[in-house]
Amino acid sequence: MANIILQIAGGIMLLSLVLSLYRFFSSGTLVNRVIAFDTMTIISISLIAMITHYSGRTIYIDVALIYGLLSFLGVVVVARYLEKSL
Amino acid sequence: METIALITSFVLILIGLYGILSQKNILKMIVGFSLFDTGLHVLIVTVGYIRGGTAPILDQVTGTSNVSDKIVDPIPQALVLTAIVIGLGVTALMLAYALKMYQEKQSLDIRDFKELKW
Amino acid sequence: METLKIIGAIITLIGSLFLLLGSIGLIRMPDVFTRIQAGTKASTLGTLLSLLGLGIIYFDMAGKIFLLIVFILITNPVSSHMLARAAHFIGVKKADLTVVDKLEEKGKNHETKNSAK
Amino acid sequence: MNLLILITLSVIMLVMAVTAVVHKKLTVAVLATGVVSLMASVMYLLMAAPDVAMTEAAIGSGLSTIIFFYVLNKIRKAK
Repeated sequence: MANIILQIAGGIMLLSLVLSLYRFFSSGTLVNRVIAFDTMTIISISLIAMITHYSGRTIYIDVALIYGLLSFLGVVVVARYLEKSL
Repeated sequence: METIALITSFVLILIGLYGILSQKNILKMIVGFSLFDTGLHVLIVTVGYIRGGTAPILDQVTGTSNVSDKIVDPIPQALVLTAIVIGLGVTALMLAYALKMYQEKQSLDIRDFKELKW
Repeated sequence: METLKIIGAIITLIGSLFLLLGSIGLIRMPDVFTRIQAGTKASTLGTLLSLLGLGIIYFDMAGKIFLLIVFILITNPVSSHMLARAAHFIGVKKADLTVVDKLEEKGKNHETKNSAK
Repeated sequence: MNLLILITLSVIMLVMAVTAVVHKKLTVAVLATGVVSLMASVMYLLMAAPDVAMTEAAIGSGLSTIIFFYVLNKIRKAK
């Protein structure tokens, strides 16, 4: 029972990953694409946590730990680049 | 499962090669090189994958007896781990050269640099 | 034990529904600032809920998951704040429905300081 | 389930790689390369290589994007 619910949750996460890809290609300014990139990083952190459950190794959560610590750097650099103060 | 990853990595390598060969802008060529690098890393990791194996880190799941039946091959992973870091160094070196070339001629087009032709 | 697992799975399902809401908001919202709000706030809540559900299922990961929740709560609003600030300063067009812009009213002082530098 | 995740990641990776090569703007190409690295990191995790996934997440998606935007900023200043 719990496994089936968790698989449905993983499917919904994949669907939202694909839906946020739509914003990358429509409406051309750079800020919109950076928003899509930011949302995709956040979604993939929880996708990594779900892969931890599917493969049954609890050590995979360390990857999500590293990613949650470092993923905001890219977005901050793009924001400073847009603000012309890098 | 390995087949899909192999096809993906091969197409990625081809896209990167097309980007290196067809673009005129130097920075776009470096982007193509970066894609080529990523595809090559995925290819090497996929070659080391064994169906049904888990990560080669010992804990309660793998146990300590007959470990080699349960884990994947750790050698390609160690090779790729080195290759990623070296790839970052190569990319940074290429970007530094591109910056120097831009300061020399005020242009990023590869057709403006004719001194190296013979 | 089984009921605890089902409770954790349902919390994870609610979290993934919030992630789906976040990306639907990313498509439907009219301008940049509302898109930043939808894409960051809903996604942060969704990630926190799904990690919390996994922490209920696996008790031995609970320490690492607590650390991960703290990291996400610190880093994620920082990035979206920087992005919204940059989008405001480069003059991204706002939607017609915008009623108040406090940074615009307060921003004369800041802009003169920026241009003097 | 792992197969479904792998197929979705592959499709996103290939679409982003084509975008990175074909698109005219440099900033969009660099961002698309970052997305390719991000998807490759999750794919390494499916291929049972968490150490490689950690390194790729830190270097490929974080540091590489930072270096590219640093150089783009330098070129924009020199113009």
